[in-house]
Amino acid sequence: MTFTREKDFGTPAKHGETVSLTIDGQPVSVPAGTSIMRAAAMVDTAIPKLCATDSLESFGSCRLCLVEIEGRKGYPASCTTPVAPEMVVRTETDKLRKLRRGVMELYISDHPLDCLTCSANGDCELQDQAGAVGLRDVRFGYEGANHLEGCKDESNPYFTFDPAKCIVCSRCVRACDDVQGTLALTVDGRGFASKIAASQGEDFLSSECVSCGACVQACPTSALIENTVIDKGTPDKSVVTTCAYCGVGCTFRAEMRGEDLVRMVPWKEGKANHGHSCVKGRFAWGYAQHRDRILNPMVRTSVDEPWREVSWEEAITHVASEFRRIQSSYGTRAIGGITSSRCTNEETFLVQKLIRQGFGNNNVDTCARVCHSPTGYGLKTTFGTSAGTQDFDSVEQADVILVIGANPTDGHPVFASRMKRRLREGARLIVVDPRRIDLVRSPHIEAAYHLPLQPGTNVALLTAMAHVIVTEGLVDEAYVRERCDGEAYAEWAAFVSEPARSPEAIEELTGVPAADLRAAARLYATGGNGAIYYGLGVTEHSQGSSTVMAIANLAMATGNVGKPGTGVNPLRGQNNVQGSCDMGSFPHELPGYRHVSDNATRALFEADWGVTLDAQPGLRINNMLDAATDGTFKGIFIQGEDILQSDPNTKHVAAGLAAMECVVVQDLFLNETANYAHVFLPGSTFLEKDGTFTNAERRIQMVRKVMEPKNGYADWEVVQLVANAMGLRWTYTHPSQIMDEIARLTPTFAGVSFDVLEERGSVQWPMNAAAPEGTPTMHLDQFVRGKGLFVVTDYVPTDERTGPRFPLLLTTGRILSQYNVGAQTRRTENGAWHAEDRLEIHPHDAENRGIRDGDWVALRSRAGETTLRALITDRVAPGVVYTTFHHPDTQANVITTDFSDWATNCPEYKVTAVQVMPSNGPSDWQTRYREQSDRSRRIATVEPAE
Amino acid sequence: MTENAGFQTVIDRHALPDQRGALLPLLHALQEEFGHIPQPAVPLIADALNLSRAEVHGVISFYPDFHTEPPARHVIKLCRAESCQARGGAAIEGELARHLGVAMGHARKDGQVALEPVYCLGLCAIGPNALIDGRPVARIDTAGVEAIAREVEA
Amino acid sequence: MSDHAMMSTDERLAYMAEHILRNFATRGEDEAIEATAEHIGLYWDPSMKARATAMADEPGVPLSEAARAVFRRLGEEQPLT
Amino acid sequence: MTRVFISRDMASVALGADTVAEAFAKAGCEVVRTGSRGLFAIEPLVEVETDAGRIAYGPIGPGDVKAVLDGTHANRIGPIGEHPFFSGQQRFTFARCGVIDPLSMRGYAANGGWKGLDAAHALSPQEVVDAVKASGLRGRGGAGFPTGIKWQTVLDTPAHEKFIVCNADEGDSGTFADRMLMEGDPFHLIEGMAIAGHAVGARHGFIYIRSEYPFAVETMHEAIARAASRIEPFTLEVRVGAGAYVCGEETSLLDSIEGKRGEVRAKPPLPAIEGLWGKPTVINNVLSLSAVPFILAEGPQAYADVGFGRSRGTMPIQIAGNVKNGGLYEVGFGLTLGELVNQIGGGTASGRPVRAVQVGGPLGAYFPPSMFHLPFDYEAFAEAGGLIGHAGITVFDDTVDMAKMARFAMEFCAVESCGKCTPCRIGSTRGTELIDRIVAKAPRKADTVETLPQMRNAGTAARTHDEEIELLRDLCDTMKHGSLCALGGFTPYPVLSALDHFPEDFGSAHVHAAAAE
Repeated sequence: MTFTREKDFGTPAKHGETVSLTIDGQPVSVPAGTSIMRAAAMVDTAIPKLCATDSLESFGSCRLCLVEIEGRKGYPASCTTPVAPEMVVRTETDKLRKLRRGVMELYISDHPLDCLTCSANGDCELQDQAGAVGLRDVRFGYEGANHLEGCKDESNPYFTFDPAKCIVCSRCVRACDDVQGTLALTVDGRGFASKIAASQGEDFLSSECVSCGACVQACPTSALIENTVIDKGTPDKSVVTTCAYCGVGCTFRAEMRGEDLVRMVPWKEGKANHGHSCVKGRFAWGYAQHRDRILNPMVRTSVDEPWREVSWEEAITHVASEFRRIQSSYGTRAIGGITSSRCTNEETFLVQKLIRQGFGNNNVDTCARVCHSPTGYGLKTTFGTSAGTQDFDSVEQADVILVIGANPTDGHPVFASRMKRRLREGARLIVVDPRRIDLVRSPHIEAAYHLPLQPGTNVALLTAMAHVIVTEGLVDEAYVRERCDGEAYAEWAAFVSEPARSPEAIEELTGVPAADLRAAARLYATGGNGAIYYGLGVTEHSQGSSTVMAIANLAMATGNVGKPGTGVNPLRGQNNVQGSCDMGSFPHELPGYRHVSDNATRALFEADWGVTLDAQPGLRINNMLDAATDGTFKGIFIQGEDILQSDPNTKHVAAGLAAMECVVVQDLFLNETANYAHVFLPGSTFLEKDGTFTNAERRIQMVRKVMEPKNGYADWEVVQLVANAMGLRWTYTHPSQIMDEIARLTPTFAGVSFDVLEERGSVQWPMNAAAPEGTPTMHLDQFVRGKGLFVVTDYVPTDERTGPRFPLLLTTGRILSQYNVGAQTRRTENGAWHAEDRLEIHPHDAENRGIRDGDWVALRSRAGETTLRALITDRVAPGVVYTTFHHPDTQANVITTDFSDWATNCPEYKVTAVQVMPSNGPSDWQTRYREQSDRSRRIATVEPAE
Repeated sequence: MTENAGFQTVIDRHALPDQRGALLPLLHALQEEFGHIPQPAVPLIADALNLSRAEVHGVISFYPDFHTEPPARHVIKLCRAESCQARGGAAIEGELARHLGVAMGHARKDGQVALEPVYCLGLCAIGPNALIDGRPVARIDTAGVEAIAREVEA
Repeated sequence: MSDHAMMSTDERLAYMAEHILRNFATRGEDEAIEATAEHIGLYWDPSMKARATAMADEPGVPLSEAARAVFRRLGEEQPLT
Repeated sequence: MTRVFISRDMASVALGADTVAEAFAKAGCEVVRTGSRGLFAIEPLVEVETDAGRIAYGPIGPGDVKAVLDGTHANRIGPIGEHPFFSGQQRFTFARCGVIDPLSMRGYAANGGWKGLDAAHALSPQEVVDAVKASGLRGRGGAGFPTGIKWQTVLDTPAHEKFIVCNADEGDSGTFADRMLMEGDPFHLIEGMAIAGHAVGARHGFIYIRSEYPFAVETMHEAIARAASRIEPFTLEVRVGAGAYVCGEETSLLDSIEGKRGEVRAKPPLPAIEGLWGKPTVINNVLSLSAVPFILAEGPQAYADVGFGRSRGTMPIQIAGNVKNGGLYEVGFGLTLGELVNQIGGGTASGRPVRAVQVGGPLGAYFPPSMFHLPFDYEAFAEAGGLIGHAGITVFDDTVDMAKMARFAMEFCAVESCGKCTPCRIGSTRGTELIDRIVAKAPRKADTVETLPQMRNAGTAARTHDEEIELLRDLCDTMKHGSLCALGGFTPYPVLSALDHFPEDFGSAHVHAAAAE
């Protein structure tokens, strides 16, 4: 579509009964509370404005938008004056024109005059309005006091702040305050001397700014502008697509100049992000054109040899023949594959189809194994379906927000901004986390209760909360009676009521004062709409599934499921981890969470695919690696995952991969797993293909091709090449056909198609005859399984115990600027914020080990050792240390063990017994690993055989 | 670190959890105690009141009473408003600036005295008026200027 | 469990079964055994189930009685594939 | 032991009242420190208690103790009520000021104190609001908005928390009534706010006092502590400003109490509906709130009977600047400007003829003697292109240069602008530069930018004096109609009134140009 700047109505939309008035003789009807400016814009009357924009509440400072209202003296500003019945408004009179020119004359008496070479030329509201009001002369002249001498702030790698171009409209300050909620900007000084400042008048990079880009987007001039626009010029067309980073699923306008991507601007119509963004989606997209991109297929017979570039034809036939060879010599189940939660639904569906139809087994798994597989198991068992119950908008009606095992401001920043806005409006917050995450206390936000529990004791704490709710009679009896399985409830209620489950009984174990726990439980049960948001801090434990079920129990017991403002909401990590689970990436179920042993379901697929399917569940990732070391699993196809860096117990993963005969990796860059690969098939980025992602609120959204794939093929095309090389005769020409197949075979997706998504922008599954509009909130009248099932969850301590050798507990997490294994974000400027993984350690623990802030320390567990630099902070409790796993050279996962969730084998990243000692440099393992990794990344420079 | 400890004691005394809009009273207390609010105090204030550093900086920079530089030993706040001008205030301002060797709105380089404007002290029938280190002085004439100069040079 | 980091497959299968049993313990032994067997039936791949069934009667393998019962129950329901 | 009464008002102290009090104490007298009676020409004033009532002497120095005590001092005035400055006044609000010890609860009660509050407590909230409406009381801060209607809106807006805010920012030059009342009769304001709290259902109140009034801040703190139990369940606290004149504007004041930059908020929402922390809030000036006890104690009719046209009740007028009898003159509306300046004020202190008078502080218009017929009334002054504001009158003799005063008006706006809205932020600076050019008779030549060939459309001819005057009028029009609040919006009053009534000071022919509409 040609480049039409999104229409700006000037003030946000309001809801309420209709009010009718006339503007310039034209009748208009709008909801009560709507500004005259917005009403006029709705009938295409563009009243001049500069400080108003519809993503922000009206401010009334520029005074350009004055109008005349019959029966009212003076010239009220149309942005701050709501409509009233029978109001008669005039937006164009001689007096108004004179006043607007007068205001503009003042603006231009203190503004640079280099429009023609300005980086916002053609995209500047001051320029537009100067034209609109017909300014012809600045009678004050240009030599009065002015702000032309301020120097530019180019500290932020992504945008430049030029104070000389600033008209002090405060749109940036308000965007930072209301939309993002960081409040990092202010006006400094007053009167004519007023100027925009970050924090205490510092440069943006050293200020409190988190670089979300909202201020740059809100700025009407070139005072705040993207560096890519300065370098490349203003864009001329745009495509709406969905971000490929976290599970919030923000939609963006990818703005182009020809084939060149200039900037990503959040899309106002986006139902998940409503026009907001974070540093990753907004700015960190440079990796797509990074020189590390592998563009040609490569093959080698052994991992010790350098890579050999080959044609697509040779690579694909090599893969097909190797897999067939392995199956003939080691059996059908000797090969398998891993789908990516960063590729599209269509691509994930094809990989599991390749494995089930082509390989003839169910050996398919996905990275959800290591993050939210317990959510799948836990919510399916209690509610009947494996997905979160609400949409993101639901948080706007929450009265009590319980965040457990999640760090939204780092992991899901755009949703965190909406949560913070609700908290600023007065909702109460409970945080359960060993670490004092930012949400516990940051400007204008303070948790009513922070329960800093010992890592690994979630189930004990949640069951104790249940104890309080049941024994103090806070259960929503009517709800439970009507909506839940009575027998299961009775058993559960009896179990949690036992004294051993009381807060007092588990106070010593969890380290959480009983009084705080009781108060938090009472608040959640009685504080109105209770909404629980949780993340990997719940799932990545040996009792991950039990914790999810304990959460579900609390929600059911207090009637907090099945209406807006409540629910059990998993904050899923990656952009399409929800989609990859929906598409049947788990070895035990077909798309739509239907078990492989379900004959009716299998028959449906067998009829469509013309093969008989294996009725037995396949191998999980860790089982594949075990089988590999046992010599019974020899070949694997890994699309868009780096299990060597992201999965636990790196040595175990390495051993498994090394034992295989054909490891095929499809990715953008050579990654750690590729060190053990025999075939490398170049992947494509989300900018280079069509398809859909499904975010954490089950919202399916379009991903649209913005540029041709640099590597020649979209990922689904590569999978089709492999499939057809194995004789499957697939004939897809466009991802929409794959979605039609998914809809055909999956009841919860029956109504989904690319046409429907084009028309509605996005839709939340289930979407079928029973739910023609999709399902924002699930379990409305009854649970998907009929009656909500209470499940008794008893605390079973993990086998990963601290002791004299390993006295501290390590937990892991993520930071705003880096993403997952950092493959994408490390190839952007985001290193400016987090260039290396750091070990957070409490002052006491550091002191008695002689460790100072910034020192190199050795981090050792039963599984392995690595070194990184210490960061001394009281964010973590004594006895607990914390780090991230974004940078391969720290290889944090060499430390994590194989312990995992009893039901799903989701690894226990969050609890590892470790010791920390001062160190003088990288561990031997790290140096050996570095050498091996460099050796295996060599690419022979010989020309590929034609 | 003692400097920050000094701020912290004043902050703890004023950042009462239930007092809403505590920032101005706290800034007044710091201004009173230290004669100014230095940059290192801002993060401590922001943390105590759970505000951003930007908010605190924005408020400090808005109000003329809050200074970020150490005060002169003596501060003369001379009224420049209309009623005092009607009673010869402008001439007195000139005499005082010349006599003390400091321009209106500035502190003398030696840090001995600062001459600051104030717009009305509410003594509008007995001007020209001033606050000399907080003490009200009225009907300032040439003799008055000399008396003030002697006092602040001591 | 000696060095957990590098368990053999047999050790891992035994550990996983014990782990599942412990989490169903509140149902009482018999129900826990039945629930664990059902769980393994749903999620373990055929080769893992086959090995488990074989381990049930091998004397040398360290297994709790309950785990041995689970693996035996597996043999009855699942025809060896 | 003779008892003498000496004022502790900031103005009296500035004139030496403390040294006089010490002298009388040393002479064995019982010295009672009071507020000021309000005529500064006779301060420091000493009133000696005798069988025939208090005999006033003023002005008195520390060396005059003996002459005062034996009644022979030349400045003997006799009973102060008979002094011409006081005999014509109707002191409803300032009756106790200068009479009682400001912090004596007993003295306050003995002189009619708390009568209004008790009367209010006997009435329902609606009845109290009706009384204020019936009195015809209008906002004394300057807007003149009917106080009763404002209270009705707050009463009618449901909320679990409401506030009473007293605007004691009195930053206008030539005004000091608020200061005098807070220093002289603090319980009176407290009583007024307690009545307001009862009337609209607010449990807590704030008094926002400017930091330039240290005496008033201290006295109010002490008075609130002493009166706390008497006004239960209503509670009060003082908040001190920080040198920003714009915080006299009600929404800027609310932002300041909330701990923010004092930037003006757009309306709606009205503070009466969504004010402090979004709660319904009564914001009234010290004098408006202090008029309420009289209305409840004596009944609204007694208050309404006094006044002129729609301006009912009394107004404590403050006569200041170059005037012989500067001070506080509380009287019903309707006296003419001339009576106030010449008869009551006694003309200039310098003895030179009065050339101009500014009414309503730095944002008020300048009036030449030819307009001294104007009755002191909101509507009359509005029609004459001026305003009453906080009822401060600043007198200038014929040495005044009105172009300099117009320049000062723009400069004052530039200094005190909150910086939010464009007409005021940029306009005030451009206005100051423009008037400098006009006064220096140096209209702007084309500047370097305009003469560049690339600036094809820019005018290159030098501007004329009249063009600069016309630009000043245009700027004033933009500021008057464009500004977000009265600071930028009213600055044109002093500028244009000076330009219109005293064109000669601007180097223009004496033509009476029509005031900008």
